[in-house]
Amino acid sequence: MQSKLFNWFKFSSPATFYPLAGSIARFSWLITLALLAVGLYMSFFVAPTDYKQGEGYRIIFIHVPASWMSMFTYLVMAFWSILGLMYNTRLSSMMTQALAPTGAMFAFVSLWTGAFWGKPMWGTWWVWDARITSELILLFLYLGYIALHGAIDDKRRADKAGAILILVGVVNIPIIYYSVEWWNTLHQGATIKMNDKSTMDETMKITMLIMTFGCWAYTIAIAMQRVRNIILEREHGAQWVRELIGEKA
Amino acid sequence: MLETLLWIVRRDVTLAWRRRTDLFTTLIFFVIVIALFPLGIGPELDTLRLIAPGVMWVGALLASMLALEQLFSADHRDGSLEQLLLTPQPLGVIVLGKVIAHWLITGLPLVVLAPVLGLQYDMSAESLKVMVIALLLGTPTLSLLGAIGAALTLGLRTGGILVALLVLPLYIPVLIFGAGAVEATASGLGGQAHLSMLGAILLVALLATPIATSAALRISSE
Amino acid sequence: MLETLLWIVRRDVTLAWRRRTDLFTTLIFFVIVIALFPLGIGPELDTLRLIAPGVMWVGALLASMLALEQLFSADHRDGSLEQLLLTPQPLGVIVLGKVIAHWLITGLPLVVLAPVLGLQYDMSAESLKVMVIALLLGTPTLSLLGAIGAALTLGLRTGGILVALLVLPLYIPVLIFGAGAVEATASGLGGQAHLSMLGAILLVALLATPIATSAALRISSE
Amino acid sequence: MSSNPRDFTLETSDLCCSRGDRRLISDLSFSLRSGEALHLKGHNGSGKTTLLRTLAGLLVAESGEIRWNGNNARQIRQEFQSELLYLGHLNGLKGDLTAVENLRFDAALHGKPLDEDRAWQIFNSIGLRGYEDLPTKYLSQGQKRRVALARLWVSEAALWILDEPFSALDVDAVEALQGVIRQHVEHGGMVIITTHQDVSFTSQEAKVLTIGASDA
Amino acid sequence: MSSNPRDFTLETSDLCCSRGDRRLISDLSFSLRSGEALHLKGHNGSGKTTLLRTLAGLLVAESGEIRWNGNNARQIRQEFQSELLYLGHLNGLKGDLTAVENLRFDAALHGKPLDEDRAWQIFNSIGLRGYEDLPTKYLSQGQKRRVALARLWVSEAALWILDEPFSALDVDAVEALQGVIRQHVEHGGMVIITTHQDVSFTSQEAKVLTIGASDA
Amino acid sequence: MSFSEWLDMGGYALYVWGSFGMTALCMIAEPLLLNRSSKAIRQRIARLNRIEG
Ligand code: HEM
Ligand SMILES: Nc1ncnc2c1ncn2[C@@H]1O[C@H](COP(=O)(O)OP(=O)(O)OP(=O)(O)O)[C@@H](O)[C@H]1O
Ligand SMILES: Nc1ncnc2c1ncn2[C@@H]1O[C@H](COP(=O)(O)OP(=O)(O)OP(=O)(O)O)[C@@H](O)[C@H]1O
Ligand SMILES: [Mg+2]
Ligand SMILES: [Mg+2]
Repeated sequence: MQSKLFNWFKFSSPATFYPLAGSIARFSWLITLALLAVGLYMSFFVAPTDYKQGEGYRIIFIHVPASWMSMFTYLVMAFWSILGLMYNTRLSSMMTQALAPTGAMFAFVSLWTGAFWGKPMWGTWWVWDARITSELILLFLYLGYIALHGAIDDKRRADKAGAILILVGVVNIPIIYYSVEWWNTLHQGATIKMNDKSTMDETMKITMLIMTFGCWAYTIAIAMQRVRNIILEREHGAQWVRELIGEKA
Repeated sequence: MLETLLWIVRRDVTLAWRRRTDLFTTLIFFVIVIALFPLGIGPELDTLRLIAPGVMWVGALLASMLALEQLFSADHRDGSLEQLLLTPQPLGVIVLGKVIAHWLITGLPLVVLAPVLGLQYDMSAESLKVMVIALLLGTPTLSLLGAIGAALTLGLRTGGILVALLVLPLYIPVLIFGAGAVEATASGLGGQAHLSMLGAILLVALLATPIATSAALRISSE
Repeated sequence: MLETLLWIVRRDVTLAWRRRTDLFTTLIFFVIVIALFPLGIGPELDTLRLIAPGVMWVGALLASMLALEQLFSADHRDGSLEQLLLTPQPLGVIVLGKVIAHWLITGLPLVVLAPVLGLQYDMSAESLKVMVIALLLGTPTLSLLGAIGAALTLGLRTGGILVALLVLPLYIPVLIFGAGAVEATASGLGGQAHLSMLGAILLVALLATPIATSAALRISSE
Repeated sequence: MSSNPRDFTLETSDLCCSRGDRRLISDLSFSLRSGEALHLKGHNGSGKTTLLRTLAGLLVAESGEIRWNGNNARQIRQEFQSELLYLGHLNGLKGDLTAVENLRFDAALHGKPLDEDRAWQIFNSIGLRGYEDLPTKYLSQGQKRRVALARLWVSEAALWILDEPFSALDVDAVEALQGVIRQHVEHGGMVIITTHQDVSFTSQEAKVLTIGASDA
Repeated sequence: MSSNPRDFTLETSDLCCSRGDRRLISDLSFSLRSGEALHLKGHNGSGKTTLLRTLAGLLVAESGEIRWNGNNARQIRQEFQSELLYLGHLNGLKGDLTAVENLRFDAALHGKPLDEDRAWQIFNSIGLRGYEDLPTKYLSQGQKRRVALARLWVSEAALWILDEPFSALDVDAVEALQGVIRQHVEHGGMVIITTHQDVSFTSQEAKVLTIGASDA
Repeated sequence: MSFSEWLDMGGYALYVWGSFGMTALCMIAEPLLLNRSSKAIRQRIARLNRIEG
C-alpha cells in the first residue's frame, strides 16, 4: 500500500514526469506518422468509391475521427479535472490545460469538414441540426475554458476555476444530446446514419479506424509535448528546471 | 440557515431598491432587444409570429446574462465579499440568498412584462400563457447557472464579456426547452413535456449550482 | 496632437494585447448570439435567410455595446482617468484615441468574421459583400456613439445595463441603414443609398462625438 | 483545550506562503493565546498582507498548518470564523447603504443581530454623529475607514486581524482605535495587526514578528 | 507676472466648495508662490480632498476663483495643467502594465517622453529593483504607491498637489518621499499636501492651512 | 487513373481538398507553434538563469 502510493506520487511530480512525457511524446509521434501515412494511403487509394456520394465521401475519413476525438478529449479533460480538484495535484491540472487546444482544434476540424461535406451533399454549408449544434457548443466550451484559463494570471486559481467550468460543462453535454427529441430538428435527409454501419464497406471501416487511432496518437503526442512546455513555464523557478536549461543554453 | 438566507435576500433587495433604476434597466434592455428586431427584419406579422418565441427567449437570456455582472462584482470590489466569506455561515446558503434576490430583482419583472411584449408579435393567448409559465420556470435556472460564471470570472478585467462566453452555452438547454414549449403549443402539440423538463432542470440547478458557485467564489477571492 | 493620439492608441492596444483574450471574447459573444437564434427559432433556411441581416446587425449592436464597458471604466476605477484628464492635452484627442483603439480591438474583428457567419444563414455572396461594407462603415459609428453613453454612466453601479439603455436608441439609425443596405441588395434594389448614408453618419460622428464624450467625462469624474 | 471557554490559542506550524512564484514566508511557526497581541512588521512588499489573509483563511497556504485551539482551522472553518474578525485594505462597505445599515447587516450575518439604537450610539461615539444615515459613498476616506472599524465596537470575536487599520485616520480616530484594541486585549482577546505608523496599542509590550527582514 | 519663467503664483479668492448640500469650504482666499509649501490640515471629512480636487480642476467650485499667474485657471486649462501634478487617493496605475510602462506612458502623455533606461534607474533608486517589469497588479499596496509616486521623480511640473502621499509607505519610502519634496520646494517648486501622519517635508516651516476646525 | 483525375476527386476537389487541407494545416501548424513557444520558454528561463546567476 505504502509503496504503491509512493509510486503514484513519484510520477505525479512534474520533475519526474517531465522526461517521461518526452519519451511518450517521441514514441507517439512515430505511431502517429505511421498510422496517418497508412490511413491516408488507404483513404485515397484503397477504399472504393462510394456508389452514392462518389469521391466526396472520402471526407468521412477525417470528419468522423475528428468528431470522436473532440468529444473524447473533453471527457478526458473532465477526468483530469476531477482528479485535480480532489487531490490538488498540479500535474492533472496541467494535463487538462494541455489537452484543451487540441480538443478545440478537433472540434473545429469536425465542423469545418462537416461543412465541406454538407455543401455538396445537402447543398448548404450549414444546417442547425442538433448534432451539429451540439458540436458547436462543445467548441464554445473549449474556447470558454481556454479564455478563462488565460484570463486568470494566478495559475493555481486558473486551474481550479477551469476545472469547475469543465465539470459544469460535462453535465450540459448529455442534456443537449437528449434535447434532440424535443427540439424541432431538421433531419439529416438522405444520408447514411451513424448507427447503421452494416451498409458500410469493410475497407472503409478499417480505414476509418486507422485514421481514428492516428488522431489518438497525435493527441497524445501533442498533449505530452504541451505539458512539457507548461511544466517548464510554471516551474521555471525550480532548481531542476534551472539546471536542465542551464545545460542546454 | 433560513435566517441567514433572509438577511442576505433583504440586504440585496434593499441595495437594489436604493438604486431603483436597476429594477428597470434589465427590463428596458429586454424591451429594447425585443423592439430592435422588427426594425432590423421588417414589420410583416407572419414572420414576426414565427420568430416570436425565439426572439423572446434570446432577449431573456441576454438580459439575464447582462444582469449577472451585478451579482458579485460590486461586493468583490469593495471588499464586502471577503467579509461574507468570513461570516460563520455556510457559503452555499449565502450564495443561494444572493441568487434569489438577484432573480427577484432582474428575473421576475421580465416574466411579468413578457406577455405584453408578446402581444406586439401577434402571439396567441394560449402561447402567451405557456410562455409565461416557461419563463417562470426557466429564468431562475438562468440566474442559478449564471452565478457560476459570474463567480468564476470575478475580478478579471474581461469579466463582463467573458461571462457571456462561459454562460451562454450553459443556457442553451433552457433556451431550447423554453422556446420549444411555446412553439409546441403554437403548433398544437402542447408544451407539457417541455415544461416538465424545465421544472426538472430548475430543481437540479437549485440543488447543485450553489455548491459549484461557492467553490468558484472561494477560488476567485484568493 | 497626432503624437498624443498615437500614444493613447498604443497604450490601449498594448493593454488589450496583454489580455489577449479580450480580443476574442467580443467576437465569440457575437458568434454565440448569432448561433442562439436558430436554436430558438428553428432551423428552416428560408426563415433564417429572411432574418439574417437583422440578426447580424442586432448581434453587432449588442457585442459592440457590451464591449463599451471596457472603454473607460477600468481607467476610472484605478484613477488613471483622473490622470488623463489632467494631462496638458486636448481631451477630445485623448477620447478619439481611446475610441479608435477600442474599435480596432472589438469592432474590426467582428467585421472580419461576419461573412463567415452569414454563410450559416445561407446569405448570397452579393449580400455578404454589402454587409461587410456596411459593417465597416457602421461599427466605428457604434463605438463613437457608445463612448458617450460609456462616459455618462461612468462609476454608476448600474453601469453595464444602464449604458444599454442610453446607447441602444442612438444605435437605431445605424441598425436601420445597415440592415436596410443588405435587404435592399437581397431584393435587387442595390444598397448604394444606404451605404452613403452610413458613411455620412460616420463622418458626423467622428467630428461631433469626441466633444460630447469629453464633456461627459469631465462631469462623471467630479 | 482549556476550561475557560474564552481561552483560545492560535498556532501556526511550518507555514509557507507564496505569491506568484515568489516564496514570501517560509517555515513560520508562532503561537498566540488569549490576551496577547502580535505586531507584524516588515517592509513594503514583504508579505504582511499575504500572511494575514492566509491566517484568515482567504488564501491557501502552500504548506504548513494553522491551528485554532489545536484543530486545523480549515477543517473547523465555521467554528473558527465565528471567532474571527478580519479587516483588510478594503473597507467592505456598500456605498449605497448607510453607515448604520452596513453595520447592522454585517452583525446579522455574523449571527449577532444589532438593534438600531445601539448602532447609532456607536457611530456617535466614534465621531460620525450626523453621518449615520448618509450612504457611505458620500463619506470621506477617513470617515469610510471609521465606519468599517465600527465593527470592532460590536464584535464578540476573539481574534482580530487588522491590516493597517490606522491608515487614513486623523489623530482623534487613531486614539479611539488604540483604545478599543487595548480594551479587547485586556479582556482576553487576541489581535494581529500591521501598521507602518508608530503607534502603541497594548498596555504591556506586544509580541513583534518581523518578516522579510533581509529584503529591500 | 514675473521675469523668471519658473516663477509662478497660485491664488484663490473667496473660494466656496460644497459636497451634497454640505458647505465644506467658505470664502477661502490664500496665495502660494514658487518655493513655498502648503500643508492642509483638518479632521476626517473636513474637506481636504474636496479642496485639492477643486484646485486641480477636477471639481468645479461653487463660487470664487482660482488664479494661476493671475489668470483664471479654468480658462487657461492646458497651460495650467502642463505645470500641474496631482496625486490623489487612487494610484492611477494600470494593473496590466509594468511599472516602467506605466511611468513612460504617463510621461509621454504629459508631453515629456521618458527613455526606458531612465525609468529603470528611477525605480531602482526608490527601492523597486526587481519589480520594474512586473505588471503592477502583482505589487503590494505600498509598492503600488511607490510606483505612483515615481511620477514625482520625473515631473517638471511646478505645482504638486499630493493627497496623503505617505499612506501605505514604510519608513524608508517615507524618507525618500520627504527628500524629493524638499528638493522640489528648494528648486522653486510649489507643493500642496495633506497628511495625517506627523512628517516634515521642507527645510523651513511650511505654510499651514487648517480647514473645518470647529468640526468633529 | 491519372494524377489530375485523382486530384479532381470526381468533381469534389474543392470539398475533399478543402477538408483535408484545413485538417493538415491544423495538424501541422499545431506542433510547429508548440515548438516555437517551447523555444521561447527555454530562452526566457536561460535569461533568468544568467541574470540571477
Ligand atoms: C457532433 C458533431 C458531429 C459528429 C459527432 C458527427 C459524426 C458523424 C459521423 C459519425 C458520421 C458518419 C456516419 C456514418 O458512420 O456513416 C457523420 C456523417 C456526416 N456528417 Fe457529421 N458529425 C458531426 C458534425 C457534422 C457537421 C458540423 C456537419 C456539416 C455541417 C456534418 C455533416 C456530415 C455529413 C454530410 C455526413 C455524411 C452523412 C452521409 O453519410 O451521407 N457533420 N457525421
Ligand atoms: N461625492 C460626494 N457627494 C457628497 N458628499 C461628499 C462626496 N464626497 C465627499 N463628500 C462629503 O464631503 C466631506 C469632505 O470630504 P473629503 O473627502 O473632502 O474629506 P477629507 O478632508 O479629505 O477627509 P479625509 O481625511 O477622511 O480624507 C465629507 O463630509 C463627505 O461626507
Ligand atoms: N496577486 C498577486 N500575485 C502575485 N504576487 C503578488 C500578488 N499580490 C502580492 N504579490 C506580491 O507579494 C509580495 C507581498 O505582498 P503583500 O501585499 O503581502 O505585502 P505587504 O507586506 O502587505 O506590503 P505593504 O506594506 O506594501 O502592504 C509583493 O512582493 C507582491 O509583489
Ligand atoms: Mg499590505
Ligand atoms: Mg481625503
